[in-house]
Amino acid sequence: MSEEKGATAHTEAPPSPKAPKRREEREEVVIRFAGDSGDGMQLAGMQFTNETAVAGTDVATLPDFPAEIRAPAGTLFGVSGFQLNFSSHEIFTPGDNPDVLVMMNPAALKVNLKDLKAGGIIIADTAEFTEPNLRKAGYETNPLEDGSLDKYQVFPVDITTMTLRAMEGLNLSQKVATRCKNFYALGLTSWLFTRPIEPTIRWIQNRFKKDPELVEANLRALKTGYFFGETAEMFAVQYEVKPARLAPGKYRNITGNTATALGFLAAAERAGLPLFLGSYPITPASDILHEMANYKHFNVYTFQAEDEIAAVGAAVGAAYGGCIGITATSGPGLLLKQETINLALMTELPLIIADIQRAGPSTGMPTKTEQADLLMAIYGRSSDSPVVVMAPATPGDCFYMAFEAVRIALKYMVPVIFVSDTFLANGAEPWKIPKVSELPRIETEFRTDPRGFQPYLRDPETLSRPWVRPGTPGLEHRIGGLEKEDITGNVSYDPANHEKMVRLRAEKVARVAMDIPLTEVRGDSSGKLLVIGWGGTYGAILEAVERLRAQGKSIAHVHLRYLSPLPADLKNIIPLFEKVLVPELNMGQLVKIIRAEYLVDAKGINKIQGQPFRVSELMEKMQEFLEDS
Amino acid sequence: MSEEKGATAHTEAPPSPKAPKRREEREEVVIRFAGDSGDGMQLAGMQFTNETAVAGTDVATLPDFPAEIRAPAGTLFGVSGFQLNFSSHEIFTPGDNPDVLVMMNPAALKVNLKDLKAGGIIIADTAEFTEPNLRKAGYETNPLEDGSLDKYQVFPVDITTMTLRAMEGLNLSQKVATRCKNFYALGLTSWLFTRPIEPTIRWIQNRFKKDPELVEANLRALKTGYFFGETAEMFAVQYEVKPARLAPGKYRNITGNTATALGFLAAAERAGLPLFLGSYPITPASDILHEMANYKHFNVYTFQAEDEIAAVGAAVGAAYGGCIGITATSGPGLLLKQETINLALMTELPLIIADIQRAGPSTGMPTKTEQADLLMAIYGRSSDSPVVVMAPATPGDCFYMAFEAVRIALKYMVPVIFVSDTFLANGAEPWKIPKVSELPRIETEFRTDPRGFQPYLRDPETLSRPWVRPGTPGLEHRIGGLEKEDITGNVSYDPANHEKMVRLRAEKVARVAMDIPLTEVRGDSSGKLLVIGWGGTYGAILEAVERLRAQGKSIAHVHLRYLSPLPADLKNIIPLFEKVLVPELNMGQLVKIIRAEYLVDAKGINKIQGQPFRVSELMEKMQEFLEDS
Amino acid sequence: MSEVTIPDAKLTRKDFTSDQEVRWCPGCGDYSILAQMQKILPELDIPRENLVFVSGIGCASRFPYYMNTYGFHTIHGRAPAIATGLKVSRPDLHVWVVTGDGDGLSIGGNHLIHALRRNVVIKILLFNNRIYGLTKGQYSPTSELFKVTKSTPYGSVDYPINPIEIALGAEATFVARTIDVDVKHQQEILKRAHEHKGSAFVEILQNCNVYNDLAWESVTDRNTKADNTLVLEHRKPLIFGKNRDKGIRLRRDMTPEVVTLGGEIDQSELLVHDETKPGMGHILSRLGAHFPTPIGIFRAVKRMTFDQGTHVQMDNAKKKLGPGNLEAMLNRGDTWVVE
Amino acid sequence: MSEVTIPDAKLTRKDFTSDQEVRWCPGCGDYSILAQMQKILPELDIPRENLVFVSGIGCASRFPYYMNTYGFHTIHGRAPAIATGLKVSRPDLHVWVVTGDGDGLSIGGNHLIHALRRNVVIKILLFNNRIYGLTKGQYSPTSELFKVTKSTPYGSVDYPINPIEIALGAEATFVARTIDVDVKHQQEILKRAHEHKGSAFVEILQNCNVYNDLAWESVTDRNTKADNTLVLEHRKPLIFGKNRDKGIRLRRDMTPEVVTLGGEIDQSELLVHDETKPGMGHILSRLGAHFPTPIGIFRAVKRMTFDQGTHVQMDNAKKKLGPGNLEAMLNRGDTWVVE
Ligand SMILES: Cc1ncc(C[n+]2csc(CCOP(=O)(O)OP(=O)(O)O)c2C)c(N)n1
Ligand SMILES: Cc1ncc(C[n+]2csc(CCOP(=O)(O)OP(=O)(O)O)c2C)c(N)n1
Ligand code: SF4
Ligand code: SF4
Ligand SMILES: [Mg+2]
Ligand SMILES: [Mg+2]
Repeated sequence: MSEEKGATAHTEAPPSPKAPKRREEREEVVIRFAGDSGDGMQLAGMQFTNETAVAGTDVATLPDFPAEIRAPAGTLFGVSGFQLNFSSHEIFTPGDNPDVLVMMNPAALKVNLKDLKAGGIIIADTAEFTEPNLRKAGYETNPLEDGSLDKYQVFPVDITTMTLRAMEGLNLSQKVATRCKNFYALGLTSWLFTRPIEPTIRWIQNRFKKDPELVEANLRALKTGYFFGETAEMFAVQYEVKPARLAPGKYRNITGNTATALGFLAAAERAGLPLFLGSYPITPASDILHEMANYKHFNVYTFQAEDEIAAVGAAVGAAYGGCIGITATSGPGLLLKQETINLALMTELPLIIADIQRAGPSTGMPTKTEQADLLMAIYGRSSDSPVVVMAPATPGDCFYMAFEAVRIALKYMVPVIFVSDTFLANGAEPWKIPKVSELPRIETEFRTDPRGFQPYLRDPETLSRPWVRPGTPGLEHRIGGLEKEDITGNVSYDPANHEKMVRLRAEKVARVAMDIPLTEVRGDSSGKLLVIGWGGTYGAILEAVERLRAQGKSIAHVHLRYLSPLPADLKNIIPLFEKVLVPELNMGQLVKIIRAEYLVDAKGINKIQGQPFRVSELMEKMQEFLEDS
Repeated sequence: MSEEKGATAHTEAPPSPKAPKRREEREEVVIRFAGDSGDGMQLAGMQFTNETAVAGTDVATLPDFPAEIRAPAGTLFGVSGFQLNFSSHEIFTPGDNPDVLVMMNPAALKVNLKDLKAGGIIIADTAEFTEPNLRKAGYETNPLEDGSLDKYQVFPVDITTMTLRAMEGLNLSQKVATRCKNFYALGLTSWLFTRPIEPTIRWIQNRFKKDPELVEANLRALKTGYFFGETAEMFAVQYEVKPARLAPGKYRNITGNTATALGFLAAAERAGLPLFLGSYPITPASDILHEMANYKHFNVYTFQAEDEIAAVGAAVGAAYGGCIGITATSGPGLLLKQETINLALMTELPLIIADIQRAGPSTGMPTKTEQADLLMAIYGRSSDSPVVVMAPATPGDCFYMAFEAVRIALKYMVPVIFVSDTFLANGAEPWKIPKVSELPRIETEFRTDPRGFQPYLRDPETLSRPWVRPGTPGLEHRIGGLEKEDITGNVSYDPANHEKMVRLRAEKVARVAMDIPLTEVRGDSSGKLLVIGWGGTYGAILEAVERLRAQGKSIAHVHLRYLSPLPADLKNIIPLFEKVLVPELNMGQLVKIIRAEYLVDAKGINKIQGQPFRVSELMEKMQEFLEDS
Repeated sequence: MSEVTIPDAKLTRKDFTSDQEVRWCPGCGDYSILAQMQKILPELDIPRENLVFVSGIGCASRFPYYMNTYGFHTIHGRAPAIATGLKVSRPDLHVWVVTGDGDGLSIGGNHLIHALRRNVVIKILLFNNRIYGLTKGQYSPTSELFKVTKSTPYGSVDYPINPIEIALGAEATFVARTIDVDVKHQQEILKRAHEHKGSAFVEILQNCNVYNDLAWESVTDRNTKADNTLVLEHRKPLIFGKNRDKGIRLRRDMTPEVVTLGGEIDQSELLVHDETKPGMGHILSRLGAHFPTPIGIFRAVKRMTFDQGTHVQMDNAKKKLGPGNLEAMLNRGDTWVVE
Repeated sequence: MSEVTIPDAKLTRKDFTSDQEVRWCPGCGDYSILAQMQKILPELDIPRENLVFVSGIGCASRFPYYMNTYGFHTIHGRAPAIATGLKVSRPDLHVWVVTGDGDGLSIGGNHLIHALRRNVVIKILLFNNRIYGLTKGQYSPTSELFKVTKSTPYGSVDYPINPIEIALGAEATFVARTIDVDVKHQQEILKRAHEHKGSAFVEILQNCNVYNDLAWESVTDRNTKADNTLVLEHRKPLIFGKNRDKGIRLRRDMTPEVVTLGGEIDQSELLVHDETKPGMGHILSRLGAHFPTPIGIFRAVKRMTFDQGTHVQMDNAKKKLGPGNLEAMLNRGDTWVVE
């Protein structure tokens, strides 16, 4: 989050509030915050995530908000939610069903109640459970009072009024004062789960540093909520989740988009080259632009172009000039860029395209997740135009795959499409911060020697052509989108040359398969069922497979991070299993490729709801499939 | 050709010139005209095609010209060629190797000689075999004189001088007078093969009707050439190709692009709806726009938009208004249209997109043929976005498939991509003109009844939603690219609804498979090798397969005209053969789909040279494959 | 396609309100624009079904959902192209385009220009809030120089586009500006846009209270408004100010200046606005920082429309060639018969 | 990135001629433009390797292949965007964009406008032949109304774009027009474009002898040229005509008129051209049918460039924050240690 800039201090140990109440230990808790889109639930969720991460638990998040900026208050479609799962063991998903709902109004309750675990906790802002709000949410009677929630633990708290009361003496409008209630809710929830509020305090101080009144207001709200938990009789138990035994190291919390931006930055630094990001805002990719716009003191150019075509065009122009040229977008933007990607492919310039997938087609459901751009990334250009396609598996992995995308683009002088998704982009997890010195160097050399220079004379190993910065004396030459003669790069309509060049471009991409890690099989190395996934479904698939393995099922998991070319060893792995299953958040895209490539009767598990897989639904489908034999 | 407009008279019997020379009958002749891009070789070829078609032979053509408009005279890259194959039996391809070369300069000879059959005829314009021209073409000595052509029958004719001489008395600049030499060459060639020149005479009279001087000039050139053949001693033999026994009926000559335009027109007429073509010029699709711009007296709107996106956008706007909305483009334009195609898909409006493929990627080789947009047409849009994809097999078939594209788009309220290619677009064949009354009616109904109206309430059979023209009282409603609620069409982010709608859109396309003809297997209905082709390779594959069958090989041919969805019966046909081979002018696209769909180890024959398959090379590969078992 | 007869009962504002919940932020300037549109439409005596609102993507572009007319919420930047296809083929419809400063001038700038220069009879309303609302606050092509936004934390470094300038540069036949909260003025301009026989371009200064609050404060604040707004009136001198004592005069070197009326200077020296005069719009659109913001109609001229041109050609072709005969068309050119 | 030192030996025209055969039609106006460019470059004292020609697609866009400099023949309409990325990140290069009326004003209109309003230091040459050459003769956005072409057999029905108007509408800082065959004038304008510190837009009237021959005859024909061309000169009165006896005067109502000098009217009454005056370009660009065609520089003003803005920000950030420290950036925000 760009908003976090500046706060670099290392966090002290979490505070230990006086604890007169009973403490109960929990291994794993799933909380969902929800309210109006203007209620600041995303922020509350992110701050809680930060608190618990700093407290050392593992954590995974699922922000889920509407496309409307601030939909009219109290409506069902305007509900914005943020779910997070934190645990004292390693976790991989934001959890299927929440243990706790923090609900700012009736609409939020209406939308979210169905997911709450039996016996779960509901914290609700009673001030919002008014007649009109209940009606808007479709309640005939007040669920907090009509007994319909009896099977849950309900904590009705007048959050709004108490927040406003805490503001007394400050010179704030009622509107602004009311806006602080998300911090009240956060404070209360932090207390209930013994999370340290110091990170949030620091965040507030930094975020509003230009307006001390707002710092004070938000701090008061936060602390009032926190102490309300401490003092109110309502809460007899305080829950604790112990730190997880993560691998030793220094950690921070990171979202996929931030990790992506940092991955690109790190690659540029390790390559010693300036970076140029051309982008046009689009949900959920915009945050990459926002983040990188803060990297000006690195040699990072960010350019908000007039559209997606200009954005990628500028990136190609910069790549031609010797920068690392990057563009970031989502599906409806990627298709506009395909012609320019083909230009980069033809002129064999390095180019990195980040596609943060969202639910479609067309405008679709812009704030929801989906994995349905894979075939477009691989095949969606005119003519035979192979590029490298890769996909990160977790928010933190976005860093490494972004880095890798740059490495490959530069080494092979080729466009690389990095396919992330909304779930990864906005989701967060604790991330072990790598040491810069441990990151590989990316070796690139610009051609400067005029002797024997030919624009399309290739490196025998990578098949890449030389990268020449304009400005280099003696190497003046012309490139373009017309077919090029092998070696000289002159325009050529020679039939045989065209075939040769099409095959060379394909071969160059194919060779990348030799330059990527071996495929990791989690589970038995052979057996009944192989589950092949890709992208942001990693955690859910992993967990489903692990649980089934724990039940003694013969099942294994391969998660592809390289989709084009596919890893060379995959062809050896697949035959070792009787069946292959490919879960995807789409109608079945990777499964088509697997079938075509390996002639195996792979089947899909497909969900197209703008929502990630739940572990339980995956397990169910996998089990069905295992039994079906 | 739009240039032919107006000439509607039926042709009389071919003239029979006095024939003091020996006449030899040939069954099949392949002629290639070639010269500078300014020499009018395309026109000469087209006119010859017309003459021989009118004379009743079968004919197939292969125009092959550079991207340069009028490349500097005498250069190798500026050579423009036109090959045609005419025969007294049914033929399917423009022929592998020419029997006759009509060469307007040394560069043309240099480029084309390698293809000439042993003992073939060369007619060459000696006036152009000058020192500088020879040098430009890379000849050290004059091939017409140095004996290097001894194994051919060479007819050196001073075409330029004789053309100029024929112009005497006319008030023409030397430049304009020289330009008539293509008609001289045509006249001479027409004589040599006893083709009637009346169609060309009529064409000249009509084309230049505003300039009687030019009519006279071109007629003189044509006739002078013709009579030179008759009188010159050089030519001892005149060849004759008898009419072919084509199916009875009335015929005309037609190129794929003209047939496409007429197919769209016919569909609009049979649907009783206005037609709106939004297009942006691009080779080789522009001729569809040119042709349809002449259809104003039908209810045909043509709109040359500012770019491809606006072109398809306007077509979607027109479709929304109740027109048949069409756009025509080539690969680099199709990718720009994909976002708008997805809008049509989401709003479930009928839309027809013609993609006339050319060799790529990027600007590639814009005037050359290729079949490499198939995967882009099927998969090149963001998210899961199935549309109907179909491809004509011959120039004349373009008419029927264009008609069919409209029928399906209207019936299913779906975008249909019609994938043609340069070879089909510019190639010509005799075409049996259908009777309008024999063309099916396309039934469409606009919804007008407000009772029970819901914008997304579907026809139970086709799953199409109602088509409502704005202006219809009581049916006011809103559509758009955001996900729509089933039935009501309201904006919906409901997860289950999204899945339902994605599946409904897919199912709608899938149902088209039930509404298309059964797949025709040419050859044995089961056996060793099934060859599956698609698009403009039809003729070459057919001929190769037929010839191998004649040699007793167990081989059959299926040519797919529907690519998405695939014909339902294909799954029953494929298992009846031991092996499957898929020849394509690309790196292997349909073959991927066949493999994924039917899990058969289909292999490809792939050529990526901007040129159609030769029958011989297909036979060779097929044979290898047959033996390989 | 003939005009549908006008229904008997007069329509009211409510007839133009759809059943969809409005999803803009509370306080957004878009609400007022929606209200004005719903208010003037009943006065225009157009059957509701003959109205179509076409929009792109952005907060502004949600507009069609809330109108109980035909509506098409399309894709980002392309509404003018889609509206062109609709209007050209359906002259009986009244087609309005709703767009934003990002939708219409960033990604969609080219379509806007081309629709205007063609003079397609569509009415384009550009809601200018000088920000990208829907994508949560990036700068737009109309944002002022050095604007700090999410995507420009150090401030933007590109000069903004002046929408009026661009429309004039495309030689649009109707170019106007109004303000979201200036209810009366807006209604008048919308009506004039409707009446204009050709493309109409209307920039509506609109407040985005969430991401760019008070962007137009100088012309909307009660206290400063009169001094900062110049209301253009055809054939009237350019006078403004709370006391209507200020005016705009053209110096001898053609540059404009603000003068105070009374004393030595009287009205007759002032520049007189003329919607039809070629140079006028340009002078007004470029007044610059030390001048009031002009609102009203910068330019309104008559010219053949693209729609007319298209239909006249089609009609002439039909007259000349007769209605299309498919049989004849299929048989065009040289034909021969195989028995 | 520092300027490369200037080589010792003076370059000549031949040094700028590449080894590629020129592939335009014999007689095409593009040849002359190529020649003028190759002629002026040696005079500019720029090392050849620091020159880059970026083009789109079209006949005009073949230009880079023939220049012995760096060259990038890109895709249709997108050259300004690609050039922007190159120039912003490589201030040491001199970047020229070559485009056509279709490439630059049809598909690429938006990129053109945005590059100009940003004032990126690229020099855009638009070869205006009022036709699509490469695709064999369709009308273009600059083709005159009712133009009969392959795609408009009944004549076009859309008003042409005036490239100068559009560039001025985008508030380009340098806007000029010249003619393919007016060798001297063209050289002068190209040099001025080079010298201008900001975006330069130059429309070059170019003859396509194959598809639109003589489109500019009135200003190129020896006999009519002088009477039909108005050569703009900074701070000089607008005089033209074979006998230099005609001038342009502004009427009281701000509309221009042609007057004949001598007799009652003398030079002092004429409009004096001023490249820097805001309204000037607009009046000249819109003179219309009964006036001569102005050539020369319509507007040349100074303004911060996008490139400057970008680099100053980056430098300031480096000064303020120090050069980027990746380790620190990775460790930004709250962190904790797992032992
Ligand atoms: C092809 C594409 N690119 C980007 C987007 C993301 N997007 C949606 S609206 C918008 C800009 C909105 O700004 P504006 O037009 O000013 O409308 P406002 O929200 O301010 O009313 C953008 C960039 C998109 N939907 N589609
Ligand atoms: C995306 C795309 N659309 C269309 C084309 C086809 N095309 C190539 S050049 C051109 C127009 C050329 O006109 P202009 O820019 O005026 O250049 P000229 O040839 O006249 O110099 C067109 C439409 C293309 N190459 N790419
Ligand atoms: S974000 Fe701004 S423009 Fe969009 S609805 Fe909210 S206030 Fe209106
Ligand atoms: S077609 Fe026209 S513009 Fe193109 S090269 Fe030929 S003469 Fe020049
Ligand atoms: Mg906006
Ligand atoms: Mg042109």
